[in-house]
Amino acid sequence: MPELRRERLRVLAVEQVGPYSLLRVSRGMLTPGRPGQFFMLSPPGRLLPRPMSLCLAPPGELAFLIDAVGPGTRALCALAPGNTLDVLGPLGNGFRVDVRRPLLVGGGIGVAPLPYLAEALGRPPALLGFRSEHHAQAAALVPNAEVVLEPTYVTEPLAPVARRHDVLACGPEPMLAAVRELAPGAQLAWEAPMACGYGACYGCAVELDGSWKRLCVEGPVLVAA
Amino acid sequence: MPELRRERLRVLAVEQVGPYSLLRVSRGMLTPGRPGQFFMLSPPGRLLPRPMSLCLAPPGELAFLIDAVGPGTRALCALAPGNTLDVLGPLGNGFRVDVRRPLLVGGGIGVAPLPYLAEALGRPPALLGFRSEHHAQAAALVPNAEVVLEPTYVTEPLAPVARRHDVLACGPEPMLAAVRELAPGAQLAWEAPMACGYGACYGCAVELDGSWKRLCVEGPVLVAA
Amino acid sequence: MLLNASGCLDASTAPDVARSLDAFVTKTVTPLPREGNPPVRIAETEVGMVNSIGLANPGLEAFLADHVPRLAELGVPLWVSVGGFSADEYAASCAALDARAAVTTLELNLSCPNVDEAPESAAQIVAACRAATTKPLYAKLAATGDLAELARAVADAGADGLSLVNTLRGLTLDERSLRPPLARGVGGLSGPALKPVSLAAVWVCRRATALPIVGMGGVASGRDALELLAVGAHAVALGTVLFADPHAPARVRAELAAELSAHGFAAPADAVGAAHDRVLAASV
Amino acid sequence: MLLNASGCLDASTAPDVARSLDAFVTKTVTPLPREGNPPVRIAETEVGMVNSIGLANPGLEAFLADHVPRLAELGVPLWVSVGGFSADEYAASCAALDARAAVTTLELNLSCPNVDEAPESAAQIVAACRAATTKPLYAKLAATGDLAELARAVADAGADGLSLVNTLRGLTLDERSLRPPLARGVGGLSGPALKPVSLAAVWVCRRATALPIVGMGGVASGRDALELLAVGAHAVALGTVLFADPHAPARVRAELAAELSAHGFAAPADAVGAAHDRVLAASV
Ligand SMILES: Cc1cc2nc3c(=O)[nH]c(=O)nc-3n(C[C@H](O)[C@H](O)[C@H](O)COP(=O)(O)OP(=O)(O)OC[C@H]3O[C@@H](n4cnc5c(N)ncnc54)[C@H](O)[C@@H]3O)c2cc1C
Ligand SMILES: Cc1cc2nc3c(=O)[nH]c(=O)nc-3n(C[C@H](O)[C@H](O)[C@H](O)COP(=O)(O)OP(=O)(O)OC[C@H]3O[C@@H](n4cnc5c(N)ncnc54)[C@H](O)[C@@H]3O)c2cc1C
Ligand SMILES: Cc1cc2nc3c(=O)[nH]c(=O)nc-3n(C[C@H](O)[C@H](O)[C@H](O)COP(=O)(O)O)c2cc1C
Ligand SMILES: Cc1cc2nc3c(=O)[nH]c(=O)nc-3n(C[C@H](O)[C@H](O)[C@H](O)COP(=O)(O)O)c2cc1C
Ligand code: FES
Ligand code: FES
Repeated sequence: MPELRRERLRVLAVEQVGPYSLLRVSRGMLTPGRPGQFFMLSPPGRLLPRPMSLCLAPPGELAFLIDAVGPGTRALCALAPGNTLDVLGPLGNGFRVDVRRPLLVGGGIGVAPLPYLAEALGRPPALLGFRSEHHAQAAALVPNAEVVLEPTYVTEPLAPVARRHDVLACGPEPMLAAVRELAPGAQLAWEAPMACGYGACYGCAVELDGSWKRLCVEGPVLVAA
Repeated sequence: MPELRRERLRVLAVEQVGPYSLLRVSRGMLTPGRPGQFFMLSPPGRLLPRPMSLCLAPPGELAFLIDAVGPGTRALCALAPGNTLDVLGPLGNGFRVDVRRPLLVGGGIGVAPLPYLAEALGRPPALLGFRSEHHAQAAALVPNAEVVLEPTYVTEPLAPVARRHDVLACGPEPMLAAVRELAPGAQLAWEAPMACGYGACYGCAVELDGSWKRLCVEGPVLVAA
Repeated sequence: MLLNASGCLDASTAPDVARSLDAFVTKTVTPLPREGNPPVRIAETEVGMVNSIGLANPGLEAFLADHVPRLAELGVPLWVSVGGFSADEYAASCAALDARAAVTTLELNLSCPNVDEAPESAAQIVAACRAATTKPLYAKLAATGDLAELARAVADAGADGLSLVNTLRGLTLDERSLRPPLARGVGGLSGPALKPVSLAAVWVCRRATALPIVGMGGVASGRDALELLAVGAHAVALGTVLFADPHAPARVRAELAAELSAHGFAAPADAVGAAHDRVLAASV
Repeated sequence: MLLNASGCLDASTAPDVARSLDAFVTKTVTPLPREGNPPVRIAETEVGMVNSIGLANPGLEAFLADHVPRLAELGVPLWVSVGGFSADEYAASCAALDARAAVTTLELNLSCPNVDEAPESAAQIVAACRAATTKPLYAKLAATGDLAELARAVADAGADGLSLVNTLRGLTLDERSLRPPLARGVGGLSGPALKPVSLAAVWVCRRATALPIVGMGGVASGRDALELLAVGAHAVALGTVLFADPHAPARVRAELAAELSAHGFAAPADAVGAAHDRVLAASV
């Protein structure tokens, strides 16, 4: 088991990207890890930390793209430069990047891990689905991205090309389920509520091979069977 | 029963007076009430409000002299100009000021209600006891005050003159008990932990005429039997 | 419907506050007068407070003679909280109160953590009281043990409603001395720390019985009140929050109205049990 | 002495954290493997969290074969938390664990709020286990009912210590949907909301029995640990705080050392029960 590193990091900036916030913190002694790995961020005033995929890893920084959907993410997005933040990670299993014909697929805030992944893979093509133009501003973080907006789903442009690519996807559960049908063998980054992120709480149960497993230990990236 | 008035007031200043803090807030629609009455101040971040005697009532202001002895009083003393503070009052029964030969007696933070009381009584003589020179700086708030420092107790100068005066006193319990012996009929301002200050919780029990009574309703100023 | 929690408001020192409620609930009345426990009786904790008031009250006789007539003049429905140290005591008090038209409801305090309990079970006490009065009887329970079973038992014994929850046993220590500030050491824990516990208690009892429920425990905002309705309470009572803010009823009422409309409920009654409906819907 | 609370740390995913403790406590092991409850299993509340993990565990056989050997290599004393659905099940597990030298202590989980309980009383289960093992037996209780009586009963039945407290029943609602996030609705409440309750439980049991006590419930700082010692715990366990901070043991240890010296205690043992001593002294 790799050592668990947790550090109090300094907030450098919180930038608006459409409806999302890009939270940039100083890296401290933490390492960015592999694309698809995640960190546990402790929002001020909340008991439990929140899992966030690494979005970007500029020199000396870690950056997270955050959708403010509840109390924890709201508190993270309300941080200001100069504030500090406790961060644990990197955690979990990221994407394998030894793939030959990568195609990134993202839906909504599922775009979060793709910028860092795209860099690792040499800027492969990407298909991104969003709810609106406003949300689609996040596509600017991903090179070579084709954007589709609802009511069109990202699975529509994916269907004809899926089997010609090694698909790496992140997005809402229904999207991942659809991608799994179209692209067996795809690497999918799942979500589950997590209290700890390092295997301690058994909270993040997902069904895998017919039984409940801890997503933070076995995933969050899993290969579609 | 007088109407219960509670208002969010603006902090104007927090001034150091020896080890104590003089918290000055805008008065809003609250009235200062009678000397010896008290207000419930809600320290930010705490569940329960804290009882504080009115110390001074400059035009448009209410001022409280506070000894930071625990979490509630620390939070009050940490307020800064521009902050707001919920205040309920005035509450309880104050001093009767229809006395002929008033003598004020205070011990430690028990000096708090005396400045306002001194004004109402036309600046009568006062005897104040303190633990140290540092604490005794608060004596500057009381006109015509004679100060004694520990190990001398305020009861020492009081003893020879007590029966020639109408004594009005506030201070720690042992001091009040001693004053009661020296000056039957004295008006004594007592303390008890209070959750509500307006008769709702029955928390502020004190023994009175052989049974437990609510100090916030019957007092805090009681006449020594 | 908004009430005060028993023991958290005195209508004689705050009549306007009492009148701002849909019903006023008295502090628990016992057959004989009680001085209550010695001080210190209250202390703040990190997320709540502990009290060991010990049912200080004037006793039934003085209550009937002096208090009921004055409380009748308030002009809001009057709930009397009844306590005792045996089923007979409870029943005798209920019989005496039964004759008073001003009294609309009797709440049986079956769960005070600060005094010794009656030897009989809650259901036995309810049954004894049921035989003594035709007035609506609410059984006030604490969130300990198998609440579903207890709720069914008091329902079978004739309770007309449940009041949930009383305080839990709690303790706090003085910052410097490390002594419990309360003279009795342990007291009843109330306030925000209790909210998840009261939500669970109402949820469980709503599934176990059809009795109407007065929900309480840690309510400080309209959102808290909405949550209690959503898990199944028909009415909500304010306790500890009244100590910090006697005007909490008006504020909570206004906040609740805003929360109800934000969540698409036309009236409080529509929100009652909504959390259950949605779970059932989701599991189809 | 600092432990983890059962179910709040997995030594295989965080061995360094486990090694930073004075003893490692396993998640509760039941005779048969358990998948646990369906998700969602955890949710944050205002002052704590609720969980309905439901004792997910590999079952005794796999635990003995695969886990015990690996846990033995940690190099810290090993406490095994034992669960079951009857006294026989508990006793059989204790008998099987009795043979394992690596296991230093057995903690009987008599109080999981997320699964059905055994029909026997806690004392009966303890008695059955006592007959099955010579290893030290700790009875883990929740803070419900008459704890003093329960503590005396398990002491009489042969328990060597108490672990106090398990979670309380709690519920929280999702901000927008007003649904309980937990699939089972109700879960076990842990974290800061529990601290006054665990302090009271330890206080009461310290007065009722002479058994050593592992105190837990809402400990997040050295001050919290000191308070548990002061009310009578001999050791302190960290639960929920580990989720936010795997390095909490080192921090709490350092903070506790500072608190102890600030309060004039030369060693943790000197603080044990100090809150009682001072009350007794004050009441003389
Ligand atoms: C491995 C991993 C990586 C993640 N990376 C990112 C990221 O890079 N950026 C980002 O914005 N979010 C990410 N998330 C999701 C993020 O952690 C949650 O949105 C956050 O924890 C919600 O906390 P909250 O207090 O704001 O809202 P809550 O009140 O906890 O939840 C608000 C709403 O979102 C739902 N919800 C909460 N958590 C999840 C979840 N994990 N999956 C699905 N629904 C959920 C709730 O049911 C509720 O309806 C990730 C989650 C995981 C597991
Ligand atoms: C009517 C009234 C008027 C008051 N006026 C003033 C005032 O003008 N200025 C001022 O500084 N203080 C005043 N006090 C006292 C003040 O209310 C308390 O010091 C305060 O509530 C303590 O809160 P805390 O959270 O800071 O400390 P806590 O943690 O509550 O207490 C810290 C220490 O002080 C002790 N203590 C707490 N409250 C009391 C009390 N009421 N009496 C005796 N000991 C207590 C505790 O036992 C503990 O040892 C007054 C009290 C009353 C009842
Ligand atoms: C100071 C105090 C006194 C109380 N007295 C009584 C009482 O006499 N009878 C009773 O049934 N409950 C009593 N309670 C319990 C409350 O009615 C209520 O059940 C509990 O405080 C939970 O609500 P809260 O968190 O809103 O305070 C008392 C609570 C407090 C804090
Ligand atoms: C996610 C989770 C899982 C738990 N699992 C167990 C368990 O398997 N066995 C047990 O005895 N207690 C279990 N508990 C209870 C804890 O051991 C502890 O008693 C409780 O959480 C109070 O401590 P805390 O407030 O520090 O978390 C669990 C608690 C949590 C939060
Ligand atoms: S989040 Fe705790 S085990 Fe996965
Ligand atoms: S402080 Fe509440 S009754 Fe006096």
